[in-house]
Amino acid sequence: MKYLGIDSVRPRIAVFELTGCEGCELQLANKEETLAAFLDAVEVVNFREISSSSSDDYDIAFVDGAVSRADEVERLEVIREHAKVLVALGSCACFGGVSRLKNAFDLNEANREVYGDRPQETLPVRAVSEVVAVDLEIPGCPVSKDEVERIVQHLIWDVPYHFPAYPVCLECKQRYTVCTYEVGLLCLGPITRAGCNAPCPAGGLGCWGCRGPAVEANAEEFLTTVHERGFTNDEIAERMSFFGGFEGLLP
Amino acid sequence: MLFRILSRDRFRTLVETIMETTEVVAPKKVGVRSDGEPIHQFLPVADFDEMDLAHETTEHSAKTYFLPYRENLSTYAFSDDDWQQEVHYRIQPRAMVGLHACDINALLRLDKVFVRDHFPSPYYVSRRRNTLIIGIDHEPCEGGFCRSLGTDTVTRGFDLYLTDLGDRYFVAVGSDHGFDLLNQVGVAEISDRDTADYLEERKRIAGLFTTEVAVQNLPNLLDIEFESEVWKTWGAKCLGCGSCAMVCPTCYCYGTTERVSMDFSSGSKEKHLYACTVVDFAEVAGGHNFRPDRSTRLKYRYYHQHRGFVEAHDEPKCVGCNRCGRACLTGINPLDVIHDLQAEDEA
Amino acid sequence: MSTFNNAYDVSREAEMKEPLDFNRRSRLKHVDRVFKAEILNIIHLTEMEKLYQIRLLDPAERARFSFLPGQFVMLEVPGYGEIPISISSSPAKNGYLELCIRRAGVVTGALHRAQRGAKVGVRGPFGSHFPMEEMKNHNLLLVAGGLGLAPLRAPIFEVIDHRPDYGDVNILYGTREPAQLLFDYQYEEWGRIDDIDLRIIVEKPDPGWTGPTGMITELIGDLEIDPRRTFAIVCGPPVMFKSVCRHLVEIGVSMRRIFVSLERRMHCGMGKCCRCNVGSTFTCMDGPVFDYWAVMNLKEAI
Amino acid sequence: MRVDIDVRHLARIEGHGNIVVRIADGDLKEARWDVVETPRFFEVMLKGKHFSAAGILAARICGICSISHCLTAVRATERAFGVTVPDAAARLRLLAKHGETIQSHVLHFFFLAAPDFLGLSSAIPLVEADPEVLQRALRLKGLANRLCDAVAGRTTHPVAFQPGGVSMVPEKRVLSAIRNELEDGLDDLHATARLLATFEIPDFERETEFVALRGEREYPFIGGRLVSSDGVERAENEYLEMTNEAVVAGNTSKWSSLSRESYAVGPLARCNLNFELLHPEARQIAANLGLAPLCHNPFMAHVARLVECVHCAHEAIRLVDEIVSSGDEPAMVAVAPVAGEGVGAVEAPRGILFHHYRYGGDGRIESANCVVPTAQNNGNIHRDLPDFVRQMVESGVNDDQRLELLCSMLVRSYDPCLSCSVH
Ligand SMILES: Cc1cc2nc3c(=O)[nH]c(=O)nc-3n(C[C@H](O)[C@H](O)[C@H](O)COP(=O)(O)OP(=O)(O)OC[C@H]3O[C@@H](n4cnc5c(N)ncnc54)[C@H](O)[C@@H]3O)c2cc1C
Ligand code: SF4
Ligand code: SF4
Ligand code: SF4
Repeated sequence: MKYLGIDSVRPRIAVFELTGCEGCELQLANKEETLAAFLDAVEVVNFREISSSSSDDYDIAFVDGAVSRADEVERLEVIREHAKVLVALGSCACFGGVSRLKNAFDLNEANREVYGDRPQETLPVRAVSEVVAVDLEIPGCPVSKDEVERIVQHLIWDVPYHFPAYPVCLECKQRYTVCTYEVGLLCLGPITRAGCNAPCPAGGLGCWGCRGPAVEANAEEFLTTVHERGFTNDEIAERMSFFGGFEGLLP
Repeated sequence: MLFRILSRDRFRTLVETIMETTEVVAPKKVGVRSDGEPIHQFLPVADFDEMDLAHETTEHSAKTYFLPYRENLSTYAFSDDDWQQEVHYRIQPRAMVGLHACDINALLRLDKVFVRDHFPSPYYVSRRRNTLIIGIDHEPCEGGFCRSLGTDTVTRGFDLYLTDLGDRYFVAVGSDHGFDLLNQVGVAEISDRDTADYLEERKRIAGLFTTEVAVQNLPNLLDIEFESEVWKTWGAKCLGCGSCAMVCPTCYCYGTTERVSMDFSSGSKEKHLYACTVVDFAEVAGGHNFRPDRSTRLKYRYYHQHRGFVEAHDEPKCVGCNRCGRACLTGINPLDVIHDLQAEDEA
Repeated sequence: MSTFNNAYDVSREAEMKEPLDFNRRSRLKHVDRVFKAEILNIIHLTEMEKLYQIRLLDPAERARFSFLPGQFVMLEVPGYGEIPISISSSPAKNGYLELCIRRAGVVTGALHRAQRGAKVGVRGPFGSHFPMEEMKNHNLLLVAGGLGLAPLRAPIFEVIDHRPDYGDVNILYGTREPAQLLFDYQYEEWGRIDDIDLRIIVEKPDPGWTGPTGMITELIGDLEIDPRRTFAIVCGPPVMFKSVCRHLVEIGVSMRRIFVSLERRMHCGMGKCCRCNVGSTFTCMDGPVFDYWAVMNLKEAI
Repeated sequence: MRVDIDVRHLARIEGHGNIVVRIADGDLKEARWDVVETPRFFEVMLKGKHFSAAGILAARICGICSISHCLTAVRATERAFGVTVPDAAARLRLLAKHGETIQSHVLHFFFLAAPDFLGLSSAIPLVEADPEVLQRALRLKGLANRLCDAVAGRTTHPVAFQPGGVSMVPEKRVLSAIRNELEDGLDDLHATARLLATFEIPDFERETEFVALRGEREYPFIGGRLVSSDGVERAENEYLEMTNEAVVAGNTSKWSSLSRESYAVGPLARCNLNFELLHPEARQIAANLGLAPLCHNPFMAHVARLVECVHCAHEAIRLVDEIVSSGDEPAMVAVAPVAGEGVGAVEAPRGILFHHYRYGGDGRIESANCVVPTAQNNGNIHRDLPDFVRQMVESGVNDDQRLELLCSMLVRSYDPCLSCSVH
């Protein structure tokens, strides 16, 4: 394709998974209407989950999942060496995700509970950026394919993409969802970064903060207002810790 | 203005006839608050009984049917290192039933910006002209201060406007289109008794509007209290979530973004409504932000409502529906903010 | 029975069928339709700035297109975005525009990669302009800092095209470093024109620099300005134009005769998106050119 | 003859597992299937969680069958509290379940399994080689995803299912639109059956015990009795007596066993144990493709998946019709936590899935256990391998590459989901 007098290149992309549920990788195969075009715009050279051929020569590496074992640290370092652009895909890769909940427990005891006297190797969960340098982070549990597409487009053609700076509420309101606070339920929407189109408030769950904090989230006032509504610090902290994105902002 | 009497049955016939060919949007009950109060929204209805015209207010205004939250402004087809632009306007007719006076007054204010001001917007004009509006008289909503803004009554901007007289509606006819529709279902001329009942009902309703806030001095006051602590106090509470602007019937500011298709064969320029309280509203390339703190951003929301708009269009942009006040989780609402400013001024 | 006998099609309105013209602010028109234009030449000015010479493709549109110095256009790079850019060329050249663009982000980045021949879109012209008529028979003081020289070129060309109508012209231009000086190939010409005096200053000289060094205010001090006979235009970053304007007011130039060009975020150019709104003022409609008195009243302006 | 197969991180399956096969001097020395996926300790993370979080957290065990995990967690919770969900909710849950089953099976068939039969390394070359097949895959997957989106709130990690029922009821007109798509989807499924008929399914049988839910009147998906093809029958609560999990060396996944060393769950097990409950059209397809109970060829799971897709599409149509013609009944009941235990059993796409929670009176989980389909299958895959290698070698396969491919295909026929199995 040629535009503005410039020929565009087809970047070689690779996808790797660490500790996670692979839901984010599944999203890469979603949005069926544009999947063929997506696969045409990039050259997938390494994506074990869907392809048995592989190569170490790639431009963009997507890494999903958190880091929770020594071999993952090694793999990640190799990936970092090969990749021109390393993208952390999903809340696990960006913040540690739900796996981070494990860090609250004694790992030896956890091991004993699950594996009895045959413990498995495991480390406290870390985000990808806590191990190697990351160029771009796409949060979400799971990520939205639309956002992935836009970021890939951004990487190929330099077309604009900005993560929304505003909180989930704005998108939630645009969906006409009845605010969960009206029915007395907790929601992290006011402090969470939008971009997901607010499915969880619409589903009656309220937002659980999977995308991490919005730009300059007003956590202080948020806490005041949810306290006034009868929610306790424990409840709020529990919710804010769920996906690992709010470290440092917890009550 | 012409007035007619429409029986309840005929009104049902009227709406049902419209529904046969045209999308009808009306207040619909969508949930129940923890305190047991129903929640209403303007939504498409497929059936007369899905409408709830006894609604106190709707959580969102009817704005999105005229200024959609997201709207495609133009599309581009790319090929051979070149592009062609295409622009389309919505021409799908729609009827909106159950708008209150404030909602219609809000449209009249938007008309000033998008129809009568410089650079009228064909997108807005086509939606407005393709929308039939049937309004209805009502009792005041909680916290609404429309009376102070003169928006508790309305005399234009609709096709039909109903006042419920129990067994029948007293109808103000605002357009030839409305007149034609009435004649198709059959209406009666008004009798003296109808007029008397109507005036009585109007008097009763008018007496119910008691929430007051003085707005006449605001343009000046906002300048005088520009550096006021009031802004810091209220600004600290702002979550920057944009909920106020999303539900407001007259907030219209927006941003544009462009998208391309995954094969770069087409692109579009999309408009999306924005909010002046959002952190990057006034940020420019290089990262400079003209309004870096919450209090300035909040202040400018009021500044636009009650000063800027007044200078440009001789009346405040706000219609006093208090939807923003109800939507704000931290309790920022125009009544209290304005009272505080005025108190500051007197102190 | 049909509720709507005819759906209303706004594009059938007579006004909408007239040739597109943004100079008539109060007519219904295809406000989002762009004039298609071609990049004729790209002139490298500095590492960050390039000058784009563009031409509207349609001859009729080209003939109709006119603007006044100080106005800007919304420049569209389809797929990338639309940005406000001051017109930096002579108003005498219908439909040929020069735009001086600094690489600052996505759209400007795309433009910097674009090749000669690429097609872009133009809407406009928009905004207020410098009062060239009023300025006639007066001395002009044109002060530019950095990229501020771009919007100043239109009035400079206007003066050159109508040289006898104006009095003495002083152009003061300052940048941080010599490498950032824009349009150096034109200084020679401007400086040689009768009664146009061009002075340039940089903050941080490099070894080859022979001119004066320091802030632009230092150049003003050396000038003889007759406050009653002078109009001033000051373009540049806020810190710079504030101090220059203050100085001019001190020496007695009327605030209504000092003009600045403001920048704000803009998404429409037509007073709709509110991104450039400052209280009651739309930078895109009431500005970008303001006199200093108006700026003082904007409160937030600077 | 000497064969050394060492597949590290087998491709086109979910998660990380290794195949090792060694034949020296014509003797099979070793044939192993090892799961090396990183453990996440979900059972530990679930501890202390409020019942409202159970389904949300459990969904994250698996991105592909998150709806099943969520529904199982919610069911276990409801059974602990003695809550019965309204019919309206049960219908919607089942509808979402069908969406997930179709989505997962279609994904597996076209993207993970078919490339082996078409001689490709992945489905990507289909973009050019056979766009019609790819488009069909995308239509079917898209349709299933839209169904999940509408009913579960999104395709992955549902938002609509909470203890007590369903918190978001889809609009009827959205469901009606999807119903039309489902009708068209059936045509695509028939075309897929014709494609599958051209695939060369390896001829391999090993006598296996199959475990699944047993439906009474309907093909089972959510809850019911647990049965095995060796005649064991248990109640949902007695799942531990069916699964008998054990930790094995070199594996982060546990293995299960019942009457024999290992057993199998999944579409083939379900079909084998509930064949007569399938929709007639699904049974017809099974017959056309040579699937009849009891089938002991693990590769026939490909057929079973397609058969289930046809069944689910028909069932989804029937459910949509029921929902559209029903009134606006409540889809949620209030839930009051009580101290107690509950087990939920659900047929996830890859087989029977159990969650078991013990709750304290405060509505927080005291202990949790999850037994996941692939964990039950892993032992069986491992035991299939040596027999399979032997049979293949006997039938004349003698080069490493071919044998490696066949072994990989054997593992893939189970559609293992390893991150799920390790959780
Ligand atoms: C009246 C006016 C005249 C201007 N004239 C010139 C000129 O002659 N030469 C020049 O180089 N620059 C000029 N600018 C600044 C120029 O518009 C910005 O540098 C440009 O918008 C940056 O766009 P971007 O996409 O590259 O940057 P990004 O940071 O990627 O911007 C993204 C979007 O933000 C908005 N935006 C960001 N910065 C600005 C800004 N400063 N002003 C308005 N909108 C912004 C735009 O909508 C843009 O599309 C002018 C600005 C204004 C208001
Ligand atoms: S439900 Fe949550 S995201 Fe939506 S408006 Fe309310 S607080 Fe914001
Ligand atoms: S609403 Fe909240 S929890 Fe749900 S997807 Fe968005 S950010 Fe994540
Ligand atoms: S500012 Fe608030 S009260 Fe005024 S019109 Fe908007 S939503 Fe209503």
